[in-house]
Amino acid sequence: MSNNKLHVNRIHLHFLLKQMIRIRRFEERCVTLYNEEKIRGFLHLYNGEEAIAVGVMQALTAQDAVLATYREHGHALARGLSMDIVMAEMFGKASGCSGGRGGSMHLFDSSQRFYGGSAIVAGALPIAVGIALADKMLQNQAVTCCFFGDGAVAEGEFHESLNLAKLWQLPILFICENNLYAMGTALELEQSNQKIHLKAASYGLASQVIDGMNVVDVEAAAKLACSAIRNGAGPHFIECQTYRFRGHSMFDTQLYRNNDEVEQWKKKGPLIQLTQWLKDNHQIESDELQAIELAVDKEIDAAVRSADAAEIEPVENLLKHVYTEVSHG
Amino acid sequence: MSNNKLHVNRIHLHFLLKQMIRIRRFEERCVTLYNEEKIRGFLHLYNGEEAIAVGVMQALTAQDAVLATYREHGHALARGLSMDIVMAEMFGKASGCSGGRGGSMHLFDSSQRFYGGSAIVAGALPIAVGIALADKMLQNQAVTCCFFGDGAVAEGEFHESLNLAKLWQLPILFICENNLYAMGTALELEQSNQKIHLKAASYGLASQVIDGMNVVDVEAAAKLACSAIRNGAGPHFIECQTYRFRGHSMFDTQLYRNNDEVEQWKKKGPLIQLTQWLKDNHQIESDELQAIELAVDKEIDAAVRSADAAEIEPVENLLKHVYTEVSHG
Amino acid sequence: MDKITFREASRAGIAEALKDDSRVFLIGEDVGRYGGCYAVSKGLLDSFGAQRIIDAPLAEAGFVGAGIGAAIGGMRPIVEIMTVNFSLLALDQIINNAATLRHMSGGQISVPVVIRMSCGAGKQLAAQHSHSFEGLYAHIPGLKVLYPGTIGDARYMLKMALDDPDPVIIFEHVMLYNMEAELPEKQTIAPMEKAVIRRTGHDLSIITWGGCLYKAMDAAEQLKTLGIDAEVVDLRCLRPLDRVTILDSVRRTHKALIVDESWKSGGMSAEVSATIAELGLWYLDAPINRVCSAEVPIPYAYHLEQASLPQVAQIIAVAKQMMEPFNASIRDPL
Amino acid sequence: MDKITFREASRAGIAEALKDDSRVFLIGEDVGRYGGCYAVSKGLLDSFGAQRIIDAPLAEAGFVGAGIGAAIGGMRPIVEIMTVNFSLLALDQIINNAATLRHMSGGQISVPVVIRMSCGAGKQLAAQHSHSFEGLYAHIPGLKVLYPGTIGDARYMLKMALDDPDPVIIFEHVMLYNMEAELPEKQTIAPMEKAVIRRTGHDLSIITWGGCLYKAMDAAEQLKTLGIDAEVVDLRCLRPLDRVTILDSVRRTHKALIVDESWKSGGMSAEVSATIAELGLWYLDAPINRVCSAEVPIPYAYHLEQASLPQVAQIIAVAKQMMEPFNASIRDPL
Ligand SMILES: Cc1ncc(C[n+]2csc(CCOP(=O)(O)OP(=O)(O)O)c2C)c(N)n1
Ligand SMILES: Cc1ncc(C[n+]2csc(CCOP(=O)(O)OP(=O)(O)O)c2C)c(N)n1
Ligand SMILES: [Mg+2]
Ligand SMILES: [Mg+2]
Repeated sequence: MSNNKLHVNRIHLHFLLKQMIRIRRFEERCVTLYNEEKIRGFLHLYNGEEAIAVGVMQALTAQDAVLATYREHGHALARGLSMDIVMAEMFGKASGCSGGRGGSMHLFDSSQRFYGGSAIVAGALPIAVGIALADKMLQNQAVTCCFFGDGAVAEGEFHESLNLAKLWQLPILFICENNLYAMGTALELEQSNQKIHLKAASYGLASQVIDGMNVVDVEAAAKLACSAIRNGAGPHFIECQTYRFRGHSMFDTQLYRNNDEVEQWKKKGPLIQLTQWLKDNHQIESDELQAIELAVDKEIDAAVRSADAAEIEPVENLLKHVYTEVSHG
Repeated sequence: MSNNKLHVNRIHLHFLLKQMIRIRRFEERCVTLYNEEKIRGFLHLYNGEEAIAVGVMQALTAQDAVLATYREHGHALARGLSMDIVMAEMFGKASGCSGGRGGSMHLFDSSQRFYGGSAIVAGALPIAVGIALADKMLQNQAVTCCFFGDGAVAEGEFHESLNLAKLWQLPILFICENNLYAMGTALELEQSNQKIHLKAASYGLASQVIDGMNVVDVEAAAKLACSAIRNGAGPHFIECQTYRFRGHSMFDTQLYRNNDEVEQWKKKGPLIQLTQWLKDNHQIESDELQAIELAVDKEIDAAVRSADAAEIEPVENLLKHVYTEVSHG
Repeated sequence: MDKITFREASRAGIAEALKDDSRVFLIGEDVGRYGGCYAVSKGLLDSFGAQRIIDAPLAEAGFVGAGIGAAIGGMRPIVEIMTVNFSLLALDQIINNAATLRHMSGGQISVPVVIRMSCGAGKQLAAQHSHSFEGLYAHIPGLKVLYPGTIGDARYMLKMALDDPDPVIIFEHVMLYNMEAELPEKQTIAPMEKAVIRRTGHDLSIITWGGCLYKAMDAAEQLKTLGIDAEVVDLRCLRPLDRVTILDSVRRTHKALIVDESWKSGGMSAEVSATIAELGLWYLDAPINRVCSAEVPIPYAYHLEQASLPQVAQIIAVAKQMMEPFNASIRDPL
Repeated sequence: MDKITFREASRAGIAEALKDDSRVFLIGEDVGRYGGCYAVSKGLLDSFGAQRIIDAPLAEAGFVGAGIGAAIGGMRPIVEIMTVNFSLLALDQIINNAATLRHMSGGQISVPVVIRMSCGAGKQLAAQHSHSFEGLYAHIPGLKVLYPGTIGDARYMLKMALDDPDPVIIFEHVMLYNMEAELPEKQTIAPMEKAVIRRTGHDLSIITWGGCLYKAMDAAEQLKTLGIDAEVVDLRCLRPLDRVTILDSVRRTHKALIVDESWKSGGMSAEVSATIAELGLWYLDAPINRVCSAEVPIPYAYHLEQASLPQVAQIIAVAKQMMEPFNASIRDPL
């Protein structure tokens, strides 16, 4: 499967597969729940891109910080947020990971240093720079990992953040999920230079492009980058080439791409790729795969049930959390 | 003097020298006038950088558009705005090129397609992109030339503009006046990668770095770039290496650099360089030089006199030019 | 006559402008191939081609500034910022350039750009996607600010904006796009800078605009059944503000209730109130009231989101209160 | 006791914070080697070193966002935006991130960042360098907005802001930096969210803050000689707004005159007026008046700039008018 093999073993590969299946099936259930109007707002799904969040998270420790976009269910789950609190959040319930105030685009869990969930394209990058700056100043041995899309690269905030990160030699891992489209706008209409990793290199960052459909490659690249960062090598940039299998959000008629293209990419999908390799190499039995799928479905069912049953935040608390409740002065 | 010689002749070189002397002496007079409180607000002088505006303007036609920064007296004069209207503007008079409303940082002359005079660092770049876009759409054979400093390169608006310019293959000439400082912040504290022209190249722009102290080099590079642009080659980028001989503005104690550095650069100054070459090659007589200086001083004196005598805008007109005076609807 | 939606009305206005004037083009994120984030521009790429319907990269300062520059250069750009939330990234260009260039240049430079943006809450999009910033824009000299709240205005205000030589901002509330009504005749549409009384009444003036207009109309309808005859003033244009129409209405009704989807503190509602307190104080028989959004970043959960926004029931409740003789009395400061 | 300038007071506040708390650092354009655009931070680099006095590149969204992130990460950054004019480039970070993260995360994330910026007009810096946007910031739930107008507040409010767990914006008017006065004792300084009556009076309340405070005090002094006893209320904190103190003053004086350097339409003055019209209408013996900047991008020429800004003479003239019995009558709408 990969030249860049780590000490991957059967158990770890099964774990990676399970993580990706968790995300894929979670997203599929979200579609149903959206159609049932249990989930509302904008809903952006991660189908096809699972290998990135799952692979990268393997390189991170509990001390590290993670920031993502509005397409962040996968990152939240891979980071370790329970399905229960993520699902409850999307149901708008008080037990949701953001108290029902954030929804699909704003999942948070500060206990896991999971800092969202940002719906302004490129808007989390400067924040990531700041978190890394704080960790550096406080001499925390932490990496800040920031995920964003190819579209974000055109934003001024991207430019400013990369410059600052390198200038200050901060411990950041930038992960660009290049899925070739920003909503309906293809990469070649977004970027005068479509080689995103080269653009990052122009700031002096260590930068590379990898197959974002191959979870082992992603894990390997992220681990190398993180260990360099931990050794003081400054920010790293990884462009992960990937594709989203579904529309941008639930409101996308996908006029801008043809089905052939989608089908071609689906064949290279991260779940298919890993499953096939495991099967070809006799590293997984059908019943093992079924067991994984069953466990995942149970987990999702339980999350849906608990979200359904959860309480909503009392309306009296509408103004809560705008400011910290303290007295001072 | 330069390997990049054009068909330069004596008359043209005298003309270039005179233009640079006009700017230098104009700026020196501004210092006096500022101290006399005839000129107010922020005053940013162009001493040391004259070769850039003068050299580049030689490549432009009346159809071309020009945008500059708050350090734009030189550009205005080199573009052809009369000293009278520029000086009157800085005196805050109604006859000023912006009706007294703009001041030193906001010189305009739409009859010369001189679109200011912008006091937000990098703020004129998107506008330049738009003017070039309009010219392209209207099939005007015009180049838009946009001047800005090394500090502007760190701004998001720089990044967005370069990408758009190349993506849309627009007729723009970007001139970066790299004088090594953004106010008191040295280039190495501004840019993780200090090779600005390489950064521009990362967007796919044709890009080069030149000696901004050598007016003939500047003219040559600008002419080549403009002819390429006029032939449809898309945006070009020229980084001109230069130095400002005075403080950032009139409020600068210059704690951030030492005098040695300033003196070193002064020796490479554009006026000294060209004058010396002309003398060494017997291309200028002392009386010719004197005649130029005399003419320039006369021009400046006249401008000061006329600005002094000019009327101020009646206060009743305070609200004029906020909106166009038309009736519609 | 057939009904059309607000979305279709907006689209027809854009199409007409593109047809009538070769200097007009539409630029914005996903206006072309995707068909527009809220489908307003759907189909226009097919009709007008990629030269005139331009998909911009994610670079709000860049392409909005480019629109401003193109206007200076002689074109008549319609710039679409996907939503007002992202317009913060372009605010420097809009305020420091579009709004000032004419003045700073002593009248030499015209910036005939039109910038459209969707805005408002109600779709559970949470704090970063639900802003109402029209008050912020209406604060800026050099800009004009329109906010159509009817099908007729959605259809015809764009043309007026394009005919204006100065920069015009147009807001379109996301909850209005599916609203349907018959399209009125063009001649019946008031000039863009005039407020319009959408419903006459003599008991109180409900002053509103854009996304809250239909709520005010609903409330007025229900108030009628309670014997309260509310007048509804639709501002339509927030800068310049048609103070005459506001004052004229309050002079007749003696009571002013302002309905505004932005946060109460320092929103557009404050300026309407201040106008009356300054120029029409003696008309008043009751304190001016404002029904606005709660002072909270808009939450995702449906019940919280709805609780944070102005609602018909609230308008009715406050209006009723205002009609009670002594209720004009002092309440506790918030 | 010796006098110190507003600039020195600000600097002393910053120095104290740096000394007392190792989590505090100052970041902004030219705060270090250059000594600060308005020399506020001059000398601090020498005392505290480049790790704590950080010269940022020209990247307002970037370094302001970085300050927000560093606050989330456990530091106590003081971010200096050179002037409010450039803060438009960072507004997305301030509004969409700093102001919302606590709420969007259901209370999990604190953003204890302090953002200082100079602001205001009077130095002939023209349209792009003379803004007063405090009203805009005061509109945003999740932010607190301070605007010191005295030496004491310049000296001590920063500490209160840093002690606050939420994002605080501090404005410093460029014309105040050279103002001199004796430094009051720390204990005499009111809590940051309280308005302070700087001068008591019973004829009318002049409500103002920041850059206009000394103008209001001047005017009150002169009005005294005309037999008019004006009270001057210094708001100090524009969000949350101390409505109680405003209303309390107007209840006693029955007249409210608001002085604000931002443009009149939709500025902070509007909210103050609306507060009174809503909650204190029956206190009023005259229409609420506002003396604000003219609705024009601030011009360069001295006489035009001065004509565009609120002036002492204007405050006096309007105050006098307000004291005349029937002048409370209706004037022409603007
Ligand atoms: C500043 C900003 N502009 C526009 C949008 C609307 N928008 C949301 S996602 C998106 C596309 C982003 O594409 P990309 O960065 O490639 O991420 P992807 O959705 O492909 O994962 C756009 C235009 C936004 N949320 N923020
Ligand atoms: C957006 C913005 N930020 C900050 C400033 C304040 N400022 C004015 S000029 C300047 C330095 C710009 O340096 P550079 O681009 O290198 O141009 P130079 O002055 O050297 O010609 C700064 C920080 C500004 N005008 N605009
Ligand atoms: Mg993408
Ligand atoms: Mg420079």
